[in-house]
Amino acid sequence: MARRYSAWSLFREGLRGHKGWGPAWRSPEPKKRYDVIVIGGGGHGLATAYYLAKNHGITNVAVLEKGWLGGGNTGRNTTVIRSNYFYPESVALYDLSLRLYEGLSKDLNYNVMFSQRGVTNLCHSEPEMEMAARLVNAMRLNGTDAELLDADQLRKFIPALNIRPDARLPIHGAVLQPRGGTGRHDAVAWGYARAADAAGVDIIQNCEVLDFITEGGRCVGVSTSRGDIRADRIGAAVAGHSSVLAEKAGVGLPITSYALQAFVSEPLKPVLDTVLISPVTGTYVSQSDKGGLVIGGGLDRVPSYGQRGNLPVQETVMAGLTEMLPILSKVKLLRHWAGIVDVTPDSSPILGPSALEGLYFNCGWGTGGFKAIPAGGYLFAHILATGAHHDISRPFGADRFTTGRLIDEGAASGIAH
Amino acid sequence: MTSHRITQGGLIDRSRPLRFSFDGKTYQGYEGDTLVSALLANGVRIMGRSFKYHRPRGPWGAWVDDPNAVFNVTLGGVEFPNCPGATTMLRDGMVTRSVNAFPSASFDLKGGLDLLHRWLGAGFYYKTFIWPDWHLFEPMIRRMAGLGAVSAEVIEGYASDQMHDRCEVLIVGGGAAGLAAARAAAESGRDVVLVEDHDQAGGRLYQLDSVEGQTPQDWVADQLAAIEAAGGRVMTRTTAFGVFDHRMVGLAQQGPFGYAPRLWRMRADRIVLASGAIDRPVTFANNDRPGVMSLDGACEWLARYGVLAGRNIAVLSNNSFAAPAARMLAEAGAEVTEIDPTTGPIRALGSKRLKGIEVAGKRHPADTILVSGGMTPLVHLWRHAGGKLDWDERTQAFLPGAAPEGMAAIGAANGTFDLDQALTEARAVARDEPRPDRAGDYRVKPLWPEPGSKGRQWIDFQHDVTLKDVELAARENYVSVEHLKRYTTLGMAQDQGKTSNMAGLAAMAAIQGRPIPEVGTTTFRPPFVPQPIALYSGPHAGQLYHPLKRLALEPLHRAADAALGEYGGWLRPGWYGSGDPAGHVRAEVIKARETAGILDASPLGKVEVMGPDAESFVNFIYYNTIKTLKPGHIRYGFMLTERGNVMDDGVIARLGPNRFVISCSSSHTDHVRAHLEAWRQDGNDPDRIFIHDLTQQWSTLTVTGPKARDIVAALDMPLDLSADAFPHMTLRETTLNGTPVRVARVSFTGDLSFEISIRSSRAADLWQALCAAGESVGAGPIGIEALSVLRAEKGFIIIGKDTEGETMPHDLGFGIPRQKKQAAFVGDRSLHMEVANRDDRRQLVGFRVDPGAPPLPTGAHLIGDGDTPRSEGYVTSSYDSPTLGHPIALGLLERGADRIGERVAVWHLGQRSSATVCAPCFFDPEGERLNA
Amino acid sequence: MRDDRHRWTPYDGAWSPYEVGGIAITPVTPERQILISAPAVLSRHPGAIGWPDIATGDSYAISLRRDRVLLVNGPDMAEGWDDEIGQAVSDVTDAYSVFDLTGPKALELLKHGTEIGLQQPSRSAARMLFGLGVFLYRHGAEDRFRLHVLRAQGQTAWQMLTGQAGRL
Amino acid sequence: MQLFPCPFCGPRDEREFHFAGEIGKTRPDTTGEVSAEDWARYLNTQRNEKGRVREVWMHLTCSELFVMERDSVTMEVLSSTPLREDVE
Repeated sequence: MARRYSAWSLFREGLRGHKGWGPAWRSPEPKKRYDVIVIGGGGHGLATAYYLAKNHGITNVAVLEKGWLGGGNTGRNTTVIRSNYFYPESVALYDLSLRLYEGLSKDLNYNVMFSQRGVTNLCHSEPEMEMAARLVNAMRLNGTDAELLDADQLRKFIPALNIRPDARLPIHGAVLQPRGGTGRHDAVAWGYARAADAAGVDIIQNCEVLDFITEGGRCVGVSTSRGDIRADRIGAAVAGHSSVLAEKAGVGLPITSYALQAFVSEPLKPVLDTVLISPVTGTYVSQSDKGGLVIGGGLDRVPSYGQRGNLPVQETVMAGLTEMLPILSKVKLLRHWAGIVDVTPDSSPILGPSALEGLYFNCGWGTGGFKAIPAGGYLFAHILATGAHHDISRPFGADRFTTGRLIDEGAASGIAH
Repeated sequence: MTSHRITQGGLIDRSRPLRFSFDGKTYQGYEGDTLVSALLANGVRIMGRSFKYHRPRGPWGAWVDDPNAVFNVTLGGVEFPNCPGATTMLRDGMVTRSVNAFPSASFDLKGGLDLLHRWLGAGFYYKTFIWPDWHLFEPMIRRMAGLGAVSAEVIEGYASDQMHDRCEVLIVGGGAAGLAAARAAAESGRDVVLVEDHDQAGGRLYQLDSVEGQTPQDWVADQLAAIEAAGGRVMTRTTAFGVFDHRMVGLAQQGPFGYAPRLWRMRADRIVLASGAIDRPVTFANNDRPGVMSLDGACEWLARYGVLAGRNIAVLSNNSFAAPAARMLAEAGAEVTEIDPTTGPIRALGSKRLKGIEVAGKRHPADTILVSGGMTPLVHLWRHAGGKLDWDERTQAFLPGAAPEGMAAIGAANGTFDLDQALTEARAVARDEPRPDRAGDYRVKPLWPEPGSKGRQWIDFQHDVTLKDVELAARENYVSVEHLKRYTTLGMAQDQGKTSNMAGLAAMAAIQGRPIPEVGTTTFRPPFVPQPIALYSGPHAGQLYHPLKRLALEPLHRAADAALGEYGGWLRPGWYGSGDPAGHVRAEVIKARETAGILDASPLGKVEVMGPDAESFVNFIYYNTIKTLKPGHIRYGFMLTERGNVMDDGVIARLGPNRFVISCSSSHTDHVRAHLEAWRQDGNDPDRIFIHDLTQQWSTLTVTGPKARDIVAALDMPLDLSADAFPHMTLRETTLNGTPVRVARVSFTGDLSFEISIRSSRAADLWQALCAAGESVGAGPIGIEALSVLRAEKGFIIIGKDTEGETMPHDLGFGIPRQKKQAAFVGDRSLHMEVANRDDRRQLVGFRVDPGAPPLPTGAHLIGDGDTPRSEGYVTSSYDSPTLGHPIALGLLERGADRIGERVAVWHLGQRSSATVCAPCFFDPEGERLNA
Repeated sequence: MRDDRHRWTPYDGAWSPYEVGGIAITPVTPERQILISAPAVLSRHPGAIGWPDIATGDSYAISLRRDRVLLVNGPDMAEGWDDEIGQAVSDVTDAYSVFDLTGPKALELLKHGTEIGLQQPSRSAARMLFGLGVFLYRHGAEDRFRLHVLRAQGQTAWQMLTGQAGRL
Repeated sequence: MQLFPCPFCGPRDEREFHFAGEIGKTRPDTTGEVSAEDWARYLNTQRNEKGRVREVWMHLTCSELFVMERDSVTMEVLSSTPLREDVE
């Protein structure tokens, strides 16, 4: 059976009708007991399982997914990967992720199509340019790449930009992070799943966690739609549903869930070769390898768990898009949808132990969870393996809400998560 | 020519020929044709190429179910990408090109890719391009991918109008069921809207000889007339593209080609889905060949457009609709052979040109294969609204099950495929009567893809997903229907799976030996058919996109040669004069310091708080103690968030015992007002506090500079302007030529200033009087840019520029209320959290540079002197001060207040320089000029 | 520093009446607009106009909130907190620009700007129209609609209304 | 596009409303001692229920602060009452 992916194995399998490929992951029955249970088979959960095996040698691990792998926000986002953050804590976190993404296809032996075509944040005024300079300097001092583009450089970089004299939002320049880009979201989930499975992790789909099993004030397992499963440590990485899970464990989380919409257009020949973000309009867009424009915007106005789109937000997002790139107004949208994102008071994630011993959370990524998958998994694996924080994850513990040491990027730099 | 126009019949207007071109060749069609029907009428079969293998593609369906015939269409010099040929109406002069094909659809240089198909199966790209690096391969793959190119022109006026409306009953679909339901509902007194996406209502009725004893045309016309007579509305060329919360249905109403559709947000008490059904493809070897088409599509081409799909037709169908369809085609002149597809393996013969069909080893010559694998109801909107689907064995289809509130499905959309029954059902539903059960004459034999069978069998025509790809996905355990879709891209083409999803999930079911309903469907997502981005973006572009607030005095500023710009949501004078902005700003700063500047400060918030509890309320809202403020006096203060961070700064004046005026930042007024209202109603007695935002009632002009008093004196108001009678931080109410004015002695420049507020309709008089008085002493108007410099010289901050989201008042040198204020105030407890007590907080400081050095760049960081530079803060405001003759800067710096006099390293885009930390005030630190 | 004076259509606040098939848009200048806020203020102005009430005559009260009305062309009143009656009074004559929309297509025009209909009454005349906060009610006739919009948004409202009227 | 019922104005387009927070947060009396934990709880705790929720909303056009009960999954609005108790 062909396990390793390569041009050669593809060629060979092509000649014999691709009969030799085995399953990308098994569909095992859950065991009664594991060293670690990871709840949530999205990117973060699967990456956590992978790094538990790879970095810590812990392979007696189950990933419990109530639906299908990558079916939550991992499979619903706009696939942007970047680390253009202001505070050192954030850059350390997201740049770890970016670096892991840079080697991920080889690491997982699965092409996640990380395309480093740059992430470009537009500036529409002089004050925004000043803030952009502050951000670029911060990024570079914190050890990641950033460039400040002026209007001329930007026009050459993105010919389709609206530079008409009557444009409502004039183009002054941009912050470019050249190493940023997009990845193939499903491939990230599948790649991690396949690699984790190969290392011995049990990935169990259609297995919903119904409750937590506690003994002596400690969480020792979960009861699921497929029976009780026990473990020494239990980590939850369930994004927009974190509050629901936390409630079952009797712990509170400072999270509000919102729908976040995304859109994809019909496939076009190449028209945009970067990820373009306008913090003012809140709209961002990139072009997928298939040619579709992948478009996103701000949160819905109304907290919700309804995975549905909403016309007013659609208007806001698309009006922002056509203001930036008016040639696209005649392009058609093929579909739009929404994910449920978990938003904390400072829009930064929560990583670490919960009030219930033995239960850990990886949540609060809000609108930016996809880009953080490798780091989220890497750090959460560290926490689950050692019971202690990694230096990079420590500032993101839930205790920051008591000390007040929030990491509020939006307030710092106007860069939305 | 295989497909051709017949001499009569159809809804087209043969008296109005239209000329158009396709891939460089000129053709003729008629008014009423679609692009596809016109090309078929000219014998053109190959209209495009598939996405991956560049296989030739002819049209499959005659309606929204066609994934193949996609064109870039140019009309009137404007090119529109990826127009669906089956639903785009032909216009005279259209220039159409196939997409993803070069030089033409019939001869495509990339057609050779098909030879590599065995290596380009599902997900091949996940398994390779890993070494040496994806970036090496990606550009080539990106160029290969994509359908049409989007042209660079911006189409003037291509914007969708928006309309909000509501109705009691919205009927989606103007076929037999929809028309009958609309008529019945309208005639029973309901407010009815019927939407139909074709030019002409009637659905498939034109395929019939008669309907309830009338010709289809007459019957349709009768229904439409009756609906309108009963007050109902009929909207043709209108597509219901999505159902949103609270029964809001998005409707896209097409205009002429080249115009953006109008968006209707239609709120319906009740939604009746009569969207019909489409024919399913049959999965067999080479079923993607041009000339293999939907049987129902062919009947539509004949009935609506007078186009006969072929001359020698094989009809391949598993259901009872085949016989009447075959009869209809035969009557139109075709030679028709009916073939049962359930008898054995099937294979299409021929390549670009179809030669025949082989079933169970038996060959039938044919130039056209018309296929019907059973009907699939169009239940998209049902699912948008959260309706359930049930698998129905009898019809071999997913049919509407448990209904979303306020929604019903009728006719073919509900699996009621027989006309008489559909009409009965439609009328019953419209009248709220019990509906008959679905049983009818429609018969269909199960016919699904057979795993393991030979040949390349297409599931998704446009995206080149074959049965083998589904088998591969299953082998690799991508068995969830969503994994199947994502791994193979099945269902992600222009038709969003309308033609492919059923076959795909049935194939997966067969491979796994599971029943179809257990595999389930993928999610149905809006829009029902692709819609232009303009439909969503709305009509308000340019000035009307995020419109700015406009000053009452804008005409006078323009007359004074003001350069206007956006400042905090207002269009305001940045400076006065044309050319050389920096020179003008510099001159204005010097003018303000030497004589006086006159500034339009009208956007400054003027929010009045009144009532018996006003005093305690503002004392609670402000960080500073306000209750000790005496009438006629003014205090500078901060509003905090409950997290203790500075939200806004400004002055508050007390006009009387129960009346305060809050002067908040121009751009924060709306936010501050909402903040006040929220606290007023939550935790206070709203009957004892009232908040009036009077910002726009008053215009405010500021005169600032050593000559300010002389200028204001020239207004001749009954007011003693002397410093003793009218000191700094006080306010007087007086009159100017009989009009009430408020004069406040507050300063944002550090110089003697008078802020004069007058009702906006009289502001022009005040402006002119001040300018006239100013002219005699060499004073004149100044803009915001000069003000920014003036206030920075004095060290006055701008919230959001010189502060960040974490800034607390004690970081800005205002620590006393934090220590001393006894009463509760917003944010109080947060000022004593651990974070607030940290000794490395960033604090407001000033910076000086060495003589002759340039100004520090705003946004530059201050770095420690360790080996790896670490940011300790940043420059927030920086100017070359015209007043002082050297650069000045403000910034936030860790432990800044303790570091006055220290040299710090400055870092900007890799360049280092240095500066000296100083107190954040460069001008008149003793305040003599302020208090003058 | 950008000089954007030419990017924005100049305006002078003196709009000429605009008329296009079935609809006329006319600026109106009430002599006085007074904002009154007080507990139970509506019971002291029982006829205060909501939606889709028709204000008649020159002088009338508009219901804005549970505790707030706008008096149009009412008597002159002292501003500030009236301790005796217990109400807050502010002159807002110059704070709002006022337009009349008249004609058989006037309601249709409004429906482009928000979800509104004569069958959907409201106790308040305050609402959002084309994204702008307005007070909207009928005045003097079934098909005459009057709207008050903040002065600084008068030009925007005018451009939106006339632009939309032109597209009807 | 949802329709929210303002207790005073009646049903209006969701764009006229602003989500103010979950119901039931009482501001600690800050003139006395408030522990860091209690203050953090007041600032941060969210129930964020899936299903029936009770929230405070502001109707921006009339500034009414009111309590809306709705379903955070189906978006059905169940009730709407003024925040102040003395009025209907």
